[in-house]
Amino acid sequence: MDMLKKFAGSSLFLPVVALLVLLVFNTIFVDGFLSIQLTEDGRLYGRLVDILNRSCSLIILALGMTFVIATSGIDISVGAVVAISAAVVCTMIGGRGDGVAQMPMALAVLAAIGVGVLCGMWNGLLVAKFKIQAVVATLILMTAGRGVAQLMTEGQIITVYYKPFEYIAGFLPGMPLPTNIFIALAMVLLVAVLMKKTSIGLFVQSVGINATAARYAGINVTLVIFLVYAFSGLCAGVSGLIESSLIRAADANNAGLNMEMDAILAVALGGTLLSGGKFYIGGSVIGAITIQTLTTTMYALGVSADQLPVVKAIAVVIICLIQSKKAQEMFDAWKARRMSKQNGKKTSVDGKVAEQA
Amino acid sequence: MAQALLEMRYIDKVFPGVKALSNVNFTLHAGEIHSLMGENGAGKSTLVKVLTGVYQRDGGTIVMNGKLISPKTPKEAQECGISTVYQEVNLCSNLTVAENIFIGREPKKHGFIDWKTINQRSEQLLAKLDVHIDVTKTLDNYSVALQQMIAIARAVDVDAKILILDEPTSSLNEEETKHLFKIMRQLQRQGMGIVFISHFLDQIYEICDHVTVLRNGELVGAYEISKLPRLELIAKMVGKDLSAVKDMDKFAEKSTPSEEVFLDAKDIGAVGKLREVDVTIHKGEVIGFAGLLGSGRTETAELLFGIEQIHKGSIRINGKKINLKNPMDAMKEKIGFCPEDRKRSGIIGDLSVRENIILAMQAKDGIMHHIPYEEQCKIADDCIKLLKIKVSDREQLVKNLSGGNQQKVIIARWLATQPNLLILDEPTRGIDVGTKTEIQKMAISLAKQRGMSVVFISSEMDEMVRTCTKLVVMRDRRKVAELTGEDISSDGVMKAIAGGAA
Amino acid sequence: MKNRLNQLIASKYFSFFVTVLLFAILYGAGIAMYKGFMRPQVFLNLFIDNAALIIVTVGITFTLIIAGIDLSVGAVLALVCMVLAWLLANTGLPVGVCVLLVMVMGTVFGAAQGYIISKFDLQPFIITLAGMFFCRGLTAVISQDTIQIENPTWVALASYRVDLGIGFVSIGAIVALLTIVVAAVVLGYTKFGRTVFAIGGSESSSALMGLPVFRTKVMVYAISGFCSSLGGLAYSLIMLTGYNLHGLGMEMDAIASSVIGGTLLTGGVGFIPGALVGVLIQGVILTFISFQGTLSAWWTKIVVGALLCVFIIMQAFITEQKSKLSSKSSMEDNNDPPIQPTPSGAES
Amino acid sequence: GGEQSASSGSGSGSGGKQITMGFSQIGAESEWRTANTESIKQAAKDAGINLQFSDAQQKQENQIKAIRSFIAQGVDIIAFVPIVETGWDTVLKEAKDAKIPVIVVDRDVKVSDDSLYVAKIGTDSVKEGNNVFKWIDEYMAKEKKTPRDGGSQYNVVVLEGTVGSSVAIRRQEGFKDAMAKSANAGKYNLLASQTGEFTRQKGQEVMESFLKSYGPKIDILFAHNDDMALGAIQAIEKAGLKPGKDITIISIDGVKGMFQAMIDGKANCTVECNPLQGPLLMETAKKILAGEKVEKLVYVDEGVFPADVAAKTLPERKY
Ligand SMILES: Nc1ncnc2c1ncn2[C@@H]1O[C@H](COP(=O)(O)OP(=O)(O)OP(=O)(O)O)[C@@H](O)[C@H]1O
Ligand SMILES: Nc1ncnc2c1ncn2[C@@H]1O[C@H](COP(=O)(O)OP(=O)(O)OP(=O)(O)O)[C@@H](O)[C@H]1O
Ligand SMILES: [Mg+2]
Ligand SMILES: [Mg+2]
Repeated sequence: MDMLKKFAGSSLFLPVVALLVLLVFNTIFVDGFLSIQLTEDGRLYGRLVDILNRSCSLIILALGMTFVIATSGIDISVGAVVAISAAVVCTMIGGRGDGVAQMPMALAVLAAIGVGVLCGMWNGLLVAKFKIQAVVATLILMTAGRGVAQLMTEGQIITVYYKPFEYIAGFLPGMPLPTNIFIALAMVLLVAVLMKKTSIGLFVQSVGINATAARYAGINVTLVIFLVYAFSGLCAGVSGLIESSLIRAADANNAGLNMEMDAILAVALGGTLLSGGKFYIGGSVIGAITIQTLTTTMYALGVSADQLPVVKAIAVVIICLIQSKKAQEMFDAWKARRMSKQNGKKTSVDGKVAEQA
Repeated sequence: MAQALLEMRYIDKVFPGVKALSNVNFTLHAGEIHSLMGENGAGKSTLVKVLTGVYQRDGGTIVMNGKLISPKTPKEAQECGISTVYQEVNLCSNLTVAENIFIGREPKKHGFIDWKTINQRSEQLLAKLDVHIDVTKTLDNYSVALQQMIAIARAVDVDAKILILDEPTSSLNEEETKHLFKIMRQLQRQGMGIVFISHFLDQIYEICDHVTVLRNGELVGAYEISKLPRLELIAKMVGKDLSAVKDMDKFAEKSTPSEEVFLDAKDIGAVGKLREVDVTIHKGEVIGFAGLLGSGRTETAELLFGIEQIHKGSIRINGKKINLKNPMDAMKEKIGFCPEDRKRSGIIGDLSVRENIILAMQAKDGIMHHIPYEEQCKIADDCIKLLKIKVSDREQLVKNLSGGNQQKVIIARWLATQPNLLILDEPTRGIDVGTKTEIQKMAISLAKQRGMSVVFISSEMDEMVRTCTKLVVMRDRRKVAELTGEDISSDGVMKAIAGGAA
Repeated sequence: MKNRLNQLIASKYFSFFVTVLLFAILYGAGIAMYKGFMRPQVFLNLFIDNAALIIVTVGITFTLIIAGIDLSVGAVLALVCMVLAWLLANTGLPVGVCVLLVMVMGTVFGAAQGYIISKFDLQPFIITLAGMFFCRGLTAVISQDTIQIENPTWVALASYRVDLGIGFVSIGAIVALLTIVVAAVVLGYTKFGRTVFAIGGSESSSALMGLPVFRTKVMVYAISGFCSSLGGLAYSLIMLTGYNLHGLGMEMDAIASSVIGGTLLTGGVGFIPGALVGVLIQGVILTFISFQGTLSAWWTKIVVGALLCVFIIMQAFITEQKSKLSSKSSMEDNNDPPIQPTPSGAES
Repeated sequence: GGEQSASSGSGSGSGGKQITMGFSQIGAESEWRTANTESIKQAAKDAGINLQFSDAQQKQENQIKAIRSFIAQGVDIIAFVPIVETGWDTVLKEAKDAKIPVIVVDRDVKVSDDSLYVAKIGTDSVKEGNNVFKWIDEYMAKEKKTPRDGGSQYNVVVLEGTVGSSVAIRRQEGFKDAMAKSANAGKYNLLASQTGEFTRQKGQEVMESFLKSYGPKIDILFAHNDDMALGAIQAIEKAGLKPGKDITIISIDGVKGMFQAMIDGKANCTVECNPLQGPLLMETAKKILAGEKVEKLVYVDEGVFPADVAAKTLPERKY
């Protein structure tokens, strides 16, 4: 009971409730939504696994985005960076039909992540050092990034036939869940440990709430902002690996398309204010899963992809309203008013007593 | 007695974890200047904000001119005829000075805003307060003090029945205060009711007719000022008996600085900020920077803390030449700095008291050397106890503390880093009498007991004279004199400033 | 001379001048490099092609000034195009009525967003993002296919050309320029406009100063909705169709234009003519590329990004220099401090 | 550089005046499109035509801007791949007023007045859809496949292209038409049809959802393009089924990747949609400018490539 109360007061409560509502809805309206089977080769198979599998790259992006937003910035280039990272790994491994890798996969993977970090550092440089507004600074890479990815793939979709490449977002032999779920988990845990064992959280929040005061307290604001964007780039790099492994190809045009918006949405649904300051990693993760669940639901219900946004919009507004403090206050006030109407007489008597005293 | 202009009865206001006001009564008559007194966090600002609809009260009634009113927003309060200057300057820094004075009630010509009139009238209005500045520049070009004056200009120009001034004089100098008082008296004669909040007893006794004292959100009583001796007023505010209060003012001996030099700044200057200053700070010394507003005291302090970089001159610490590129460099040399503008460069509003206190310490330790939670709590609790910070618990958000308590949190932040040199820029601004003496005593005892050097910047000559062993007098962004020992007196400082002017 | 320069630097229109200057440089480079770039029609085409974007940018600038944002503009524009096309195709209503209907629809939608944002204190980014999803989806619900407008009045309006002697412009372009003028006047010379800036400077201070914050915020989003629908009409005059994918990503173009023109996303600062130049700069970059004529798809993206980058960094650099210069000059001015009350003590 | 500009007067070409063609491409959204672009660029070079290429980044707006800019530059002829069918009246009228002939490439336009363009070169999407069904019908009969759910009908799922795009509409139309007209119409049941937006990601995601909903029932997958089919194949494998065997897979385009999949036995057929339209375009352009009469509608050649010819054909494929 006590635990429950504690949970109800925690920042995770509302995002979790929103997700649960969605899951309950699915269980009712989508046949076999909860069913999970074990296939012959020991893999779990079912819609829930799909949702987790597909939300991984979004979760990872949302991790990076959370820090960026906490410093009251924003990174709209992540989608393009995903495309670049995907292009790097696929061109390096190569699209040879005989399934042989052109370069060692480990090298390709490292290069892809490295390029992601570089992109992040570039954004960080513009925002932290040149003091360019975050939207504009990251707009540059958002515009040019996809072009860079296409340049690398020369406009082709490079399909990788090298078997181990599939493992990144597929099943390692004998594993019940796809690898990317473990990757996402590892990243989340890493961040959780960093939050617990270092003062990153305190520094990032201070910078986001009041950068001037943070500087006066000795925090290297420029460095914090720079690192935050670099980390966001790293996350985008990892996401790019997963996205490309999912389709075993680099599709420079569509990899990570519009993912920046989803990542921002995930962060916001998780309870972090876009104006910066307090942030909630757990909330962002749940927000990302919520978004993917919503998408999967729509596919399952056969809602056409271009009409899907209507439902998404309504869901988002409802989730926001549930989470809004102001709306809660108004609801409480309304309840109080109804209560007082019911025992209206009593209050007015009290009022009179007060007047006379 | 004639009907009261304003009557607030049984006002209650509860914040999560704090009962900010309980059953407070307040009566204001037309043509009266009425003071609200109380320690930091007593609930003065809250009472004002309840009246002007910023906060919704949890109980009680407000009667104005015999009519029940219940303003839900500041706008409604204004429409009722209540004009307010809030404690923290609440203007828009992106608008010009003139616009800040006239926004919401702009004069028009042919249906469009008449900028010429606005600028002219603003200049006239400010001239009455003896402020002569370029009103077409944006507000952020001016210091807190000037912003305060601008806010006052706006409030007095509004055609209102009640004028509320919440600590308007906290950053004003004597001259400016005089101008303000002149205007207040004028308005009083016109039959306006004025609520005046201040921690300066002199000012209260000079201008007010009545005083209402609050303590811990409760009403202590309302008194006629002429019948209430100072010490009694203080006793009522702090809730102790008279004898205890008398002890409070007994001042400690000044510190005796050692011969050892901690910091030696030679001819330092920065383009656009400071012309030329040199200071020597000894260990265990309380040194004051005196001067008028805008004389460059803050800038000097900022150069010593590495916020701005020097373009000429040199700084030596413990004999070693040091290049201060950022605050961290200064912190490594064990320097701490409480900035004067606490809202902008002091507090991190959305963080808790605990986090605000350990922030500098953590920054110094580095990101990887996380101070364990338990230790953080201990440090925070110690500081809260030491400085008597009034909080509901250490996890309360700093932005919800009263102004004075926010100031204490920032001092605590730097004390926690155990500096060798602590720079306090206007640390007593907006602080109640009791606490003010506590802070002065603290500065002295830090110097005496821990051998710490303290730079004390304040616009109140008295407290500088009382606490400092050396005064650096500045004018026009350069040092004009240095006073020690017997020379330290209000007169001495004034002469030094005037001498510099001649 | 030096004084003049200082004055210019200190002026609040400085960043606008910088933007205009950079635009001129870009245009000059075009003229130097490509024959035909000099034709006046190339310049006028900037207005014809970008009429809708100009109008939408004006609307979004209002929301940016109050430190908000409106991501729904592109989608509202698409919805307006679609509804207009649908109404013209499926009802016998006269053009005027249809136009009025869609304008009201867009404005009301904007106001509704503003109401939700202000009333429940929600983040404008999220609510307008939801608004964007909503309108896009709704457009698809009306028709997944394009609907062509065949109404003769509308078609005639679309092909009407206003001859300026040196070339021609479309009706949309003229409406766009009018919008710019009206918006600039509203922001500069009306109570409402100034309140918008005040809210951007500090919402809480504005409330404490007794300004109508709630009403103004709702109105700002309504204006953004209004501009999106007006932009939709201009767009419809160019496209003569309703289509789900019209104006895709336009919100980003509009935000970028506005910011390049000197608007701060942190609110409180914005300049309508600057926003216009912001649009023109993006337009001229595209013209550049189409005159260049050999870039492949990806190089186009990279070059647009690179030009944007050069531009933005240059702007940042110049603004930085400005703040340095102005602080220096203020020190020089202060040789004789403007006010120096004689301290009372000195007289005695 | 002077060579980029319309060098109408300078006459640098071999046969007197060099032709300048303004060409507006949609973007580079797929390999197919890239091949299309390459073909046109190459053909222009071969034909000695100066090509002003402009990429619209998937926006009709940008295409209209480009065409307007071509007019301002004074090119000799304009060709463009219309991203959507409608909305071209105004700008094409401007071209006509400037007396610049226009060729529509690859996709259709709907305009009020057919004289706004001189010729259309392209592929016949309806026919492609037709061919898809015809091949399925033959194949099912030939292989004597039985419905997997044991019923009497083959269950078909369709991955559609981008909603509202003329290609997607026509291919679906051609497919359904052929089915309705066929004598065997009763044997097929259209189980589900959803858009995969012509991309691998979406194709895969939607197929996953199909499999969860109708897993054991699906017999045939028709994807509006190869990329979606390639995405779907992976989803099918993940579900433990054998693509190409358990589920018969056919799609349109004929990109190399699809041939590879057929060689691996994971797909069954691809109906070609020929992107190599450059030579025909240049030829037509020259004729028009020389004042010759040309056909209003010209289609490029297209074939059907089942799995058994895949290995032989792959080396010849250009895209
Ligand atoms: N928004 C808020 N939320 C929670 N607590 C608050 C809030 N505002 C004020 N308080 C609390 O209410 C009490 C009274 O604060 P108030 O600002 O009225 O003090 P004050 O008398 O004006 O003090 P000072 O002289 O320092 O300005 C304090 O304990 C403060 O922490
Ligand atoms: N009375 C005044 N008239 C015009 N400008 C002023 C006035 N007072 C201050 N300023 C200007 O405001 C700016 C900051 O003022 P502020 O009082 O903070 O300066 P300061 O040097 O930090 O002062 P202090 O010595 O009081 O700490 C300075 O640039 C100064 O020129
Ligand atoms: Mg107060
Ligand atoms: Mg100062």
